[in-house]
Amino acid sequence: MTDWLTPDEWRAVALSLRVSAVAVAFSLPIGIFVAYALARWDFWGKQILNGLVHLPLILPPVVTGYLLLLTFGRKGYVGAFLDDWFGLVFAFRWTGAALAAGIMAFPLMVRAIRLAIEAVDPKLEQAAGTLGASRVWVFLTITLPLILPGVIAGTILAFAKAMGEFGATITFVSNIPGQTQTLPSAIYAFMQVPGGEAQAARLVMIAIAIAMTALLLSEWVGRAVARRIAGT
Amino acid sequence: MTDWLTPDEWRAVALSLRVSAVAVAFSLPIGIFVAYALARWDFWGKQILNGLVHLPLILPPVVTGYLLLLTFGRKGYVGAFLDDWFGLVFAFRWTGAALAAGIMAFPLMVRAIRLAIEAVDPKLEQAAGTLGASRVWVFLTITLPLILPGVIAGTILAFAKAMGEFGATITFVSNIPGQTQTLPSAIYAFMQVPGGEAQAARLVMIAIAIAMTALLLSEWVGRAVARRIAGT
Amino acid sequence: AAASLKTALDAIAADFQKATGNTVTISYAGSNALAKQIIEGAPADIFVSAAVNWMDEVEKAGLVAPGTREDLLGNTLVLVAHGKDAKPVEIGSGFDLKALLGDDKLSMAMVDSVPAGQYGKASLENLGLWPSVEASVAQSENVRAALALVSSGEAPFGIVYASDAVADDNVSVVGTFPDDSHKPIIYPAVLLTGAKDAADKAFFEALSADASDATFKAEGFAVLK
Amino acid sequence: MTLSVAFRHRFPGLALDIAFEAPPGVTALFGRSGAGKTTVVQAVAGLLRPDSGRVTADGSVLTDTDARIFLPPHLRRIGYVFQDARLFPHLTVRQNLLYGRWFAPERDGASLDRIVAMLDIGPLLDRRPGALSGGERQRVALGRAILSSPRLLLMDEPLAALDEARKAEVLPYLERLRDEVALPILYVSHSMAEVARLATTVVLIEGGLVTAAGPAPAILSDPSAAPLLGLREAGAILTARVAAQEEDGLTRLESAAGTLWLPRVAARPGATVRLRILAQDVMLSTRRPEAISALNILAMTVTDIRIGEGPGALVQLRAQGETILARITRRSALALGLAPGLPVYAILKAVSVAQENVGAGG
Amino acid sequence: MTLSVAFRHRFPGLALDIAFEAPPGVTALFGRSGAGKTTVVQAVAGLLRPDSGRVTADGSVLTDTDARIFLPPHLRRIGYVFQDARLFPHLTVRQNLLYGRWFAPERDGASLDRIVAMLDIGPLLDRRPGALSGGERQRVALGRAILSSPRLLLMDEPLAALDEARKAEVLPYLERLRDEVALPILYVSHSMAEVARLATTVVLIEGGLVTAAGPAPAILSDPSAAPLLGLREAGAILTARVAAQEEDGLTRLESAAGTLWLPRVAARPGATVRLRILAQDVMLSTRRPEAISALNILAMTVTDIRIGEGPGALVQLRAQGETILARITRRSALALGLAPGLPVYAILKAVSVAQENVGAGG
Ligand SMILES: Nc1ncnc2c1ncn2[C@@H]1O[C@H](COP(=O)(O)OP(=O)(O)OP(=O)(O)O)[C@@H](O)[C@H]1O
Ligand SMILES: Nc1ncnc2c1ncn2[C@@H]1O[C@H](COP(=O)(O)OP(=O)(O)OP(=O)(O)O)[C@@H](O)[C@H]1O
Ligand SMILES: [Mg+2]
Ligand SMILES: [Mg+2]
Repeated sequence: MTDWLTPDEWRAVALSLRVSAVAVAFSLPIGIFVAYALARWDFWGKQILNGLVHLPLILPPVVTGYLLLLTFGRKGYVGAFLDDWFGLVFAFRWTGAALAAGIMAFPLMVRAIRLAIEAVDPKLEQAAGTLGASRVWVFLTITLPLILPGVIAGTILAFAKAMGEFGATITFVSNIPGQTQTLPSAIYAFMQVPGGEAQAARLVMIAIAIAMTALLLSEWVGRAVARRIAGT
Repeated sequence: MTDWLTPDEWRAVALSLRVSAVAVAFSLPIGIFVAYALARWDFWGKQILNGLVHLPLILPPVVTGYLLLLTFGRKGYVGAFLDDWFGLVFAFRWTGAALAAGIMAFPLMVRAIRLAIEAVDPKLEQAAGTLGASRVWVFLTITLPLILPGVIAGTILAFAKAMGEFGATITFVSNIPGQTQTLPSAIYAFMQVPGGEAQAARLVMIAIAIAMTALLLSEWVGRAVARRIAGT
Repeated sequence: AAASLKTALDAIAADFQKATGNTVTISYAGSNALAKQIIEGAPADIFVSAAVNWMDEVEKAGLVAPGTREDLLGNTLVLVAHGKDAKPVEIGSGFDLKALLGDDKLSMAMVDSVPAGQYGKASLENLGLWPSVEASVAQSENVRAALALVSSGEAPFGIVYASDAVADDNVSVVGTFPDDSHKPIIYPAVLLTGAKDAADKAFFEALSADASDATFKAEGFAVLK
Repeated sequence: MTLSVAFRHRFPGLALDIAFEAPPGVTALFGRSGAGKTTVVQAVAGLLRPDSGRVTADGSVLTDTDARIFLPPHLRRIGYVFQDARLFPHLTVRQNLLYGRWFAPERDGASLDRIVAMLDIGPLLDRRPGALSGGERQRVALGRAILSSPRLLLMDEPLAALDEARKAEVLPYLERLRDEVALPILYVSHSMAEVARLATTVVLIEGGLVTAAGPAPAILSDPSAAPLLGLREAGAILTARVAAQEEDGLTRLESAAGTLWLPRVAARPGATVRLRILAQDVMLSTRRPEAISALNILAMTVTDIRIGEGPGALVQLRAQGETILARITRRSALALGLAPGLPVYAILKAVSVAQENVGAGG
Repeated sequence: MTLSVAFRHRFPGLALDIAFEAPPGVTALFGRSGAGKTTVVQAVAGLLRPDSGRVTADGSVLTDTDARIFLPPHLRRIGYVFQDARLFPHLTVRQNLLYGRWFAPERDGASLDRIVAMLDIGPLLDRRPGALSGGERQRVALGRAILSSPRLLLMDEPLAALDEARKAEVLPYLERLRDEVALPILYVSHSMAEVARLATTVVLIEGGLVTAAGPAPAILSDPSAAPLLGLREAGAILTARVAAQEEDGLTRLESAAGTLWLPRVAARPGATVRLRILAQDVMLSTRRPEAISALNILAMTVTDIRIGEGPGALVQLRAQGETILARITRRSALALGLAPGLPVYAILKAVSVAQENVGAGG
């Protein structure tokens, strides 16, 4: 098994997994919050926020990567600030790859969760309110469990997207084997040389296998959750 | 207004709009069907279909583009077949760009619609059945109107994605001005030459403006629909 | 044609159009994508590649009109630094690139797949610098992205084509890699077998015309003939 | 149309084994909460696929698990008024009402205007279900099912959310459906008054099993069924002919047991009506009472006395083949020396027979 | 606790202008479908923000549109049994029941076991709401609200989906909540029997307006309110003391109007109970009747006769300050020569006073 992948390739696989997992884990709470805000609140700038969330979908990934570079790079405003105050560096680190993947996957995650929130019957939330639950508790005990299928869908979409993300990642943190070389970067590299297709195909298979496993898992969990809610 | 874009650029804008619109229009019925099948039916190979739908998300776009080239290119099996029997050519045509955009946007569309279908109360569909509506009629008169917010969300996600799609498109149908040069391809071309950033930025602005307009429109329609369903 | 030729080719095509009335349609993309498309039956008449190996692929597929392959352009590899007026350095075997970099990255195009990266790696190997900097190399999707890293200050130094470095105000060329440290950088051009039109031939010839030479040179390319 | 239902189904916590025949008319399913009434109705509608069993309507098979036949709901032409209205939220009340019309083979069913007037939902027609009160929703659901021109109507507690006045308006309409349109109805209700008034057949369900089934008069006047039905609701059904509408607002009725005066019964002279006489509304006397406000005094004979556990006694009386029940205290039964064969006078107040307990004869 | 409600709200189709005070005890909201009962309850719960108005409980302001005060629902500590149960689908029945517990300040409210036993939902505890019948769902909703230890309970037709037997079990419990826990209750119901049994105060709502409000005995025995309440439901409330439980299952009660025997009343000798005597269950005689099964014969005096449009007459009787109503036919009233001041005998069957019409005194 270890034979047919070079150590660098194994490292790319491991890194892709780590980057995607971290990207999803960090963006999930933010995604739920933003989705809730977009679904339920009315506030100034709501459509601006909505547009911002969708931006990574609209822009060519390279542009997103370039903008990330300008903002979160060490010379960028936000990047410099984070570095100075928290010692948090994104440039040329796997953290940067996770940031890029997270941002690219964000619109997909938010939309799925938002749809789920919009489908929750506010009457149930009202009922919880009359039983003494504050807004936060209502969210945690009623809304969140009821939107779990949507959260799972959003998570798997985001994970798949993160696993496949390439354009923004390579533009932002480039491609340093073992540090920022994700599976898609490795695949891309092979596609660039004549006759590299076969090599690329091996890596593509691995990417597919990982993503399919995650997908099946999510379907399975999603079904279990849905069955619980349906009550039988 | 016409001054600050070259005719080729205007053509890219128009083409992008056309490609995205056609991609969304054609994939919408298929997307609804696939989403319904995944949400409601149990059949052999369901998880394979599910995986296939997600594939474009997982793979680097370049790989998807290359696979499209191999399959739908004039020498590809499907491409040759379609050309011989229906005179339908995708390779290096705007139709191919639409195909690529549609396929790349497909997972987003399907997931949004599927979430909406899963949220429809089957009890309402049962009620329609007892009133004499066959499955198809139930779908058209009950399910479809109730999932409209999800369909709108899926459509806008797909449209945004189609507007931003680049990697698969340029790999599949290349970047021929007036024929396959979409806005993202044009942006890419500018990004590739020294000093092209300002030019690219102009085009990025246009892409953002178009997508934001579509987004606002969709929010507005979605709200109107949701208000109708809430019944007040 | 390779995307890096856009500015120059657009100008030449515009002149050609003005002169002959024939419209030229140019598709700019990565050489690899273009080559694959041509092999898969793209309706192209002329192919200008940024990489020799992809042109070889097309030729192997028998799609090049016999006798039309010529090395159209050349380029030089330069070391760029962030900032308008960075100190020039002497690039040779004694050049301590690693010390110059410190903990920072050297920005290059992908060293195993993208031509600019391949040439750069070869140069560094020939100069004996590769082992010391290998771990510090940040590889980008293409030369432009590599340049962007230097331009934004993310990486202090980068290795790019001279043609890319000309227009960027945020970088300065601090050294040129000796031509003999890597295989010659060549942009081959061919007339493809699909080209039947006389206009195709005319434009192919226009590419190597004197008028075009100036345009290419202005963009930092070397004209080979 | 005769509906024949026989099936078994197993839920965690309840095993159903149901078998009954529903002849034309109204068949009432009566039973406690959780007994399995809704489950039966769902099996008939085709919304539940029973573990095993057969459901046929006039011989045509709707469900037959042995033969692997399961007619889908939309081909059964069975109207269903759900316990939870299940209105379509995206359609207006009018669209909800007319929904079934699109699919009904003929268009000569009840007219929209008539149903709307009867259910008093005219002002709601352009609203959506989200803006309706609980009772309004249930009324629209009722109208929607009726307007789909079904050949069988299933009603799961359709009147539970309605006030008495509304009930009083809707019940005669259901009677007309039963009698004029000859629409068979399967009716689930907790209200014995509704059941007694409408039902031609009664099916008692307890814990998933049918404990009694048969013609309504027989089941309802069977003293042994009384505990099941609830003592308060014990009573008998008397058939009478309308003799005359008298000018002080009373109606004179002739029954085999004697003459009765009741507050205005909405039927033409000559028509036959069913009167439900609650056992607890009947007083007994061994002497003909005088100077009393009760108008209806029937001479009858005691045929049966059941003394229960409590302080009460259920006395069955007969006269000319008609049966009524009287519920009195054990103390009174002893004091009056009641025994089978004893002639007694049954005293019944005219106003005791509530309007809802007078139904069109069927 | 005294609840004071006064607000205006405008729906397309209905303008509400509501004002009433609910003193401690049970306040019944009675009115036709669509009258605005649920809207009132929602305004009290804080689920509806009225266009203008004030809602206060014991002086503490819950809503005051002028002062821009609107206490959110979860701080009101008001239990709400919804017309549509609204159980949480993802929680088991047990988790639903205990949901309010997490947020209740003290834990000494009704115990889970007691509520579960009373509502007979023990076997359902581990199921989810999706697998419950309509009545089961409503029972769980009732339990959930009670277990949240509210300081005020809102009930929107909580018993409509329950059968008589269940109702008979739940009603005494609600009485105990009212009397022992002193939990004030706002109660919406279509059933006059429930209202008369439980309510200390009655508020009649018609078309968004309060048409009558006051102590239950006064409202329910006011002949002019009878048409509003439904003629069948007209009646009066008699207060009596339990004198003895006799060995044949009857209970002897002493009221100011005389001695009454009723089937076993569940109260200790000496306790005070409220009896609801339906006007239609009372017979009148000018002579003391003999050899009759009715045990309760009260000597009273006619104080008022109302002759309605129909064939009936409503006769108000008094004895020692207690009032009862009798509904007889106009024909009988004339035949007996009834007029104010005439002494008559009111005849009442022991079994006519249904169990549900006997409530703990309050
Ligand atoms: N999907 C299900 N899974 C498990 N048990 C169920 C399911 N549906 C119903 N039951 C149980 O089956 C029994 C019968 O349910 P059903 O709905 O037929 O009762 P019902 O007679 O209509 O009662 P009600 O008068 O309260 O509506 C109930 O105890 C209920 O809990
Ligand atoms: N959101 C709303 N928008 C418009 N009208 C409404 C809305 N909610 C209720 N109504 C109307 O207000 C009136 C009162 O409704 P409410 O629910 O208070 O009635 P109710 O007395 O509880 O009736 P029921 O006994 O049928 O439940 C009804 O006519 C109803 O149609
Ligand atoms: Mg039921
Ligand atoms: Mg209501």
